[in-house]
Amino acid sequence: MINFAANTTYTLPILVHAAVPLTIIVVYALVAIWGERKVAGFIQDRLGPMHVGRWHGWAQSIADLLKLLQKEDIVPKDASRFLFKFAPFMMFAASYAAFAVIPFSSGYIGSNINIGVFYLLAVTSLLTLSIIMAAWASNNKWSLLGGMRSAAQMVSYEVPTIATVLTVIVVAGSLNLMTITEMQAGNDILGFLPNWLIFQNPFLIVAFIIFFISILAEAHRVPFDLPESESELVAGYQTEYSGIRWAMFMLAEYADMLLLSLLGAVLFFGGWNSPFGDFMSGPFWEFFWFMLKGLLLVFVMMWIRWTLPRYRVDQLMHICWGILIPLSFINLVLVALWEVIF
Amino acid sequence: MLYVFKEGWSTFKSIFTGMGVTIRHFFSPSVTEKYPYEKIELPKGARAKLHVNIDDCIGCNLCARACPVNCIDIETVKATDDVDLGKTSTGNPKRFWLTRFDIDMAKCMYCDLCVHPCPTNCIYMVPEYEYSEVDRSNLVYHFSNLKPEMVAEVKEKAEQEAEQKKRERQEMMRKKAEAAKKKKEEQEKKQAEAKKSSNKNDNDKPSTPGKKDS
Amino acid sequence: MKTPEEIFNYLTNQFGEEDLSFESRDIGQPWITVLASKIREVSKFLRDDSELLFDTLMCLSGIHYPKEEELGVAYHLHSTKLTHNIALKVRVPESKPNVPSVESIWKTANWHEREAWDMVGVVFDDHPNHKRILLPDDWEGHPLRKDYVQQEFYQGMPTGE
Amino acid sequence: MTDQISNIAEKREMTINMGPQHPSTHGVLRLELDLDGEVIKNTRPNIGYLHRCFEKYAEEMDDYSKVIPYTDRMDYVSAMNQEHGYVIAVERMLEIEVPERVEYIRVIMAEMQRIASHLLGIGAFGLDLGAFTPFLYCFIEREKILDIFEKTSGARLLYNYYAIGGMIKDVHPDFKKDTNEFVKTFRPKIKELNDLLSGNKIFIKRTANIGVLPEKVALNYGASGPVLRGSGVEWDLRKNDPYSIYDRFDFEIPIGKGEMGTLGDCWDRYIVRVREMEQSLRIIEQALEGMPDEGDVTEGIPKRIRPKEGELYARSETPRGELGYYIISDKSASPFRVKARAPSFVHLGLLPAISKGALIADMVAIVGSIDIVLGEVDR
Repeated sequence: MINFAANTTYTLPILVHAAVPLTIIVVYALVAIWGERKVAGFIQDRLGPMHVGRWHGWAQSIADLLKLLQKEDIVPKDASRFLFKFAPFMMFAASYAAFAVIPFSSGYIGSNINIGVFYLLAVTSLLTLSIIMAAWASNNKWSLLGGMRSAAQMVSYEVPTIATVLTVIVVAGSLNLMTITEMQAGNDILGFLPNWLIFQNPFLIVAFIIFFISILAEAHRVPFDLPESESELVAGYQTEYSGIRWAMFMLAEYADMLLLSLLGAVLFFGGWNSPFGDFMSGPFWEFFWFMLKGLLLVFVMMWIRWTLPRYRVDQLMHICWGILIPLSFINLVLVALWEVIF
Repeated sequence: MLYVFKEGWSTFKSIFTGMGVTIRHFFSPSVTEKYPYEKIELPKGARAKLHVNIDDCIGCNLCARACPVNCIDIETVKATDDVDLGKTSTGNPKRFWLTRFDIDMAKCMYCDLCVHPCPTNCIYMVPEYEYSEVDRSNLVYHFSNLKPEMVAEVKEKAEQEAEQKKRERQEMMRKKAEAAKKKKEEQEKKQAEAKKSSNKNDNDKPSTPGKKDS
Repeated sequence: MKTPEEIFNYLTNQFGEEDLSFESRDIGQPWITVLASKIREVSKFLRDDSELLFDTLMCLSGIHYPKEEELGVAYHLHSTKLTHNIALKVRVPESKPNVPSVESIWKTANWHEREAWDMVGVVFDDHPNHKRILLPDDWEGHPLRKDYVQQEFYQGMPTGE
Repeated sequence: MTDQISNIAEKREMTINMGPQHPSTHGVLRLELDLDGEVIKNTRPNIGYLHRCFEKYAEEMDDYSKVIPYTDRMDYVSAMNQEHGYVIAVERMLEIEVPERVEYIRVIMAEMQRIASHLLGIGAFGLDLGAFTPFLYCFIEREKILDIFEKTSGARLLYNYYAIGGMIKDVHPDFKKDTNEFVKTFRPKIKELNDLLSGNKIFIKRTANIGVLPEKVALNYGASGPVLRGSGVEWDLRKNDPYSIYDRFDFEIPIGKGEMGTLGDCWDRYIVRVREMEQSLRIIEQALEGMPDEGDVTEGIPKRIRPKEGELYARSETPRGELGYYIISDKSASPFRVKARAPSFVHLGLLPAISKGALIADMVAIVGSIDIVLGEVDR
């Protein structure tokens, strides 16, 4: 047991390590919320926020955040007070903690543990718990329905996510995200393609598609945004939340989206490796490439969100249990066979 | 199994078609009008606010009667004989002082029904839409251009004149009645005299009541 | 396709002369006045007879006749197969405004009858859910009666301006 | 809270209030749902939150023409059609003919309004199912129609443009040009809408086989308009009981065929609306061609409206179905009784019949597919 207060030699590096992902998350969330509104605006032939901060309304999410901070913190009379207040923070903590094992560049990773992927998947499962907690504590029927949907959805979709991650691990042979990234360096495939896992094995393309669909569901994005589907369940588990607690949910959700996208980038698109070999490499550029890949996936998620309607809860379950899970396991076998043969 | 693949393929196809549509829109220009900075001009007949050209109003009350929600409140006073209010631009003579012409835009339902009956086309909608108010009573627009003292004066004058006219009329009536009475008396007198004289001449002449006057 | 007169004649063959009467005014459409107690039978016949086939009830309206102190219900029927229309009317005294419900014949009548009860105060016998529809359940009076006076307060709230 | 839990556990059923403040009840509709899990056991619609005493007002007005602005406010999404129904009813009572040009303007306006209303209905339906973007694309097109309306009548939503015996004023000089241009630009947009929404597999999965309304039930419940046509009944008052000059135009009645699932499901009702927009475009094109250029539209408006004693029920086809006005006149200047038979009112009545056994998400789809406007339901 380390006494943090007394031992500054430990505390300082821990605080720094904690601060880096937090800064990234907060800055990203502010940008992404603004960005999502912009993307939605452009797709819908609108402009999106234009007013706050002059240039294309860049300060809109900061203004929103300030507004949310000032809002009254309403706790329903019959709510379970402690759980109600605690749930949003737990949700944020879950997605924040998972960032510890994300290798942002060759020079920076929060904690280079050798079971990185395992840890990440385990920690993100807490999201489900916090959503159920929020839903139950709100004492609202719509919230409850949203919470139940969310629990069913996330538990189900964890299976194909893990199965596809397993596929990658079969190829990479490691649970350490840093190692997985490092082995994707170089441009050897067909002479110019980078050594990213998605290009190494044709079945990994299928794996990526399954993975992408699953993370859409895990991050509650359209067409799988049932827990908070505003036209059915008002706002799902967030119905009774307001002010900063609601902002916490929002932050956690966007963080989760980024986390899963970054995981996808690590597993399939070579993490922080530059697509041009040694050109534009180095710790800073690595960070740039990594974030770019993650944000591109986030953009695709947004693009899908503003195009599609949403599935119904039973169809969602059918897609998961009836199609994705069998397919991902078949795919796992095929990938393994490919690895053995070639 | 084949069915699943077929379904999956058509699902993906339709999703990509949809995403193609949205990405095309992503790069097409927006249709937004940045309202407080850019304003589009409303067409001429746009119904946004009622306006009364009070100089042309003859106080006929037709608009108030046409209004389904009674948002027009008009009070008129008949002009005294010594003032000439002139004519409207359409040539109708004005006979009334408009002591009150209020339109409650909070009540107005923009139906345009008051515009059409107006004989001088003095009430109409104008394309002016930025007139929200914090206090609802500010939405009552007073179109009458008479000053309060003027209103009082006009009213007093009108009352006086009305009274005078009434008095005159009464006087006239009285005079008329008197004259009629006088005439009657005279006639009766005459008749009596005539009777007297005719009694001597002819007893059978029927007596006619004094209705024959010049 | 039948004209209202033909429909009336056809109906009189089935039902007694005393139950039905054909009426029309200066303008507009004629209608058949039906004895209140017979309306359900007549309706059922109108719907099921192969030469009439009135499969839809377009409209059901409650009417208040203040002079006669009567309430009326007007039924407008039409047939999508034979494309003819007919209007039926029932008159009942204000003191005993009971009319048999035709909900079992045309389901449209369910809400329309509730509305007629709500607005005019016609009581429909055997209606499965005889409640007010547009106004709150504890509202007083029936607004579309000509002698209606609005209650001043509803649950402590003033109802006037 | 423990009480509630044990209650739910005992009954296995939960009663939930959908509305009056709910994002997808299209206004202030309250649905009491008895749920078993997410499966709906029973639906009880509660209406009346938007009751504005239309019928009482109509009887209190001292003039038949003063009722017209109130008819606008019944179905505020298709105000032109509401006015059309009312004016033809009163014109029939007065037994007056309206000039040719007026009839053409009326038809064009009504059909444009039908497109605008269907656009809103379709867009909102997509929105209910989670597709936000088609809603705004529909709005862009709808705005163009409203611009044309605004140029002519001066208002964007509640026009009060029809008058008894004519129109309140003549159309804008640009009217023909604008409308032609709109018709031309709108056709490709329907295809785009089909790409984005109608053909989308997720959308089809959400709507096909949901809320099936068989033909017999539809007729028995008095359904009309796209809801009835979605069930495969070829019934359109513009064709079957022509009013105005609809008998002069060549157009088809699109009906549901059960292409994606069962006949009479939500998708059928939806696609009928999409195809109806195309037919409306055809009518508009023909009407623009046949419209006389000259003619005073206001000359036919009678100074004094005082029908003889009598009553009639006049119906017209609005975007939502059969709109009927039952008017009784007692020789006075104000109507003795005006009853509006609103299609949405009837359609909402059949909601319990088609929503049994559906999920909450399906309920949203069903409410969206019958396309109700609460202003018309509550009047």
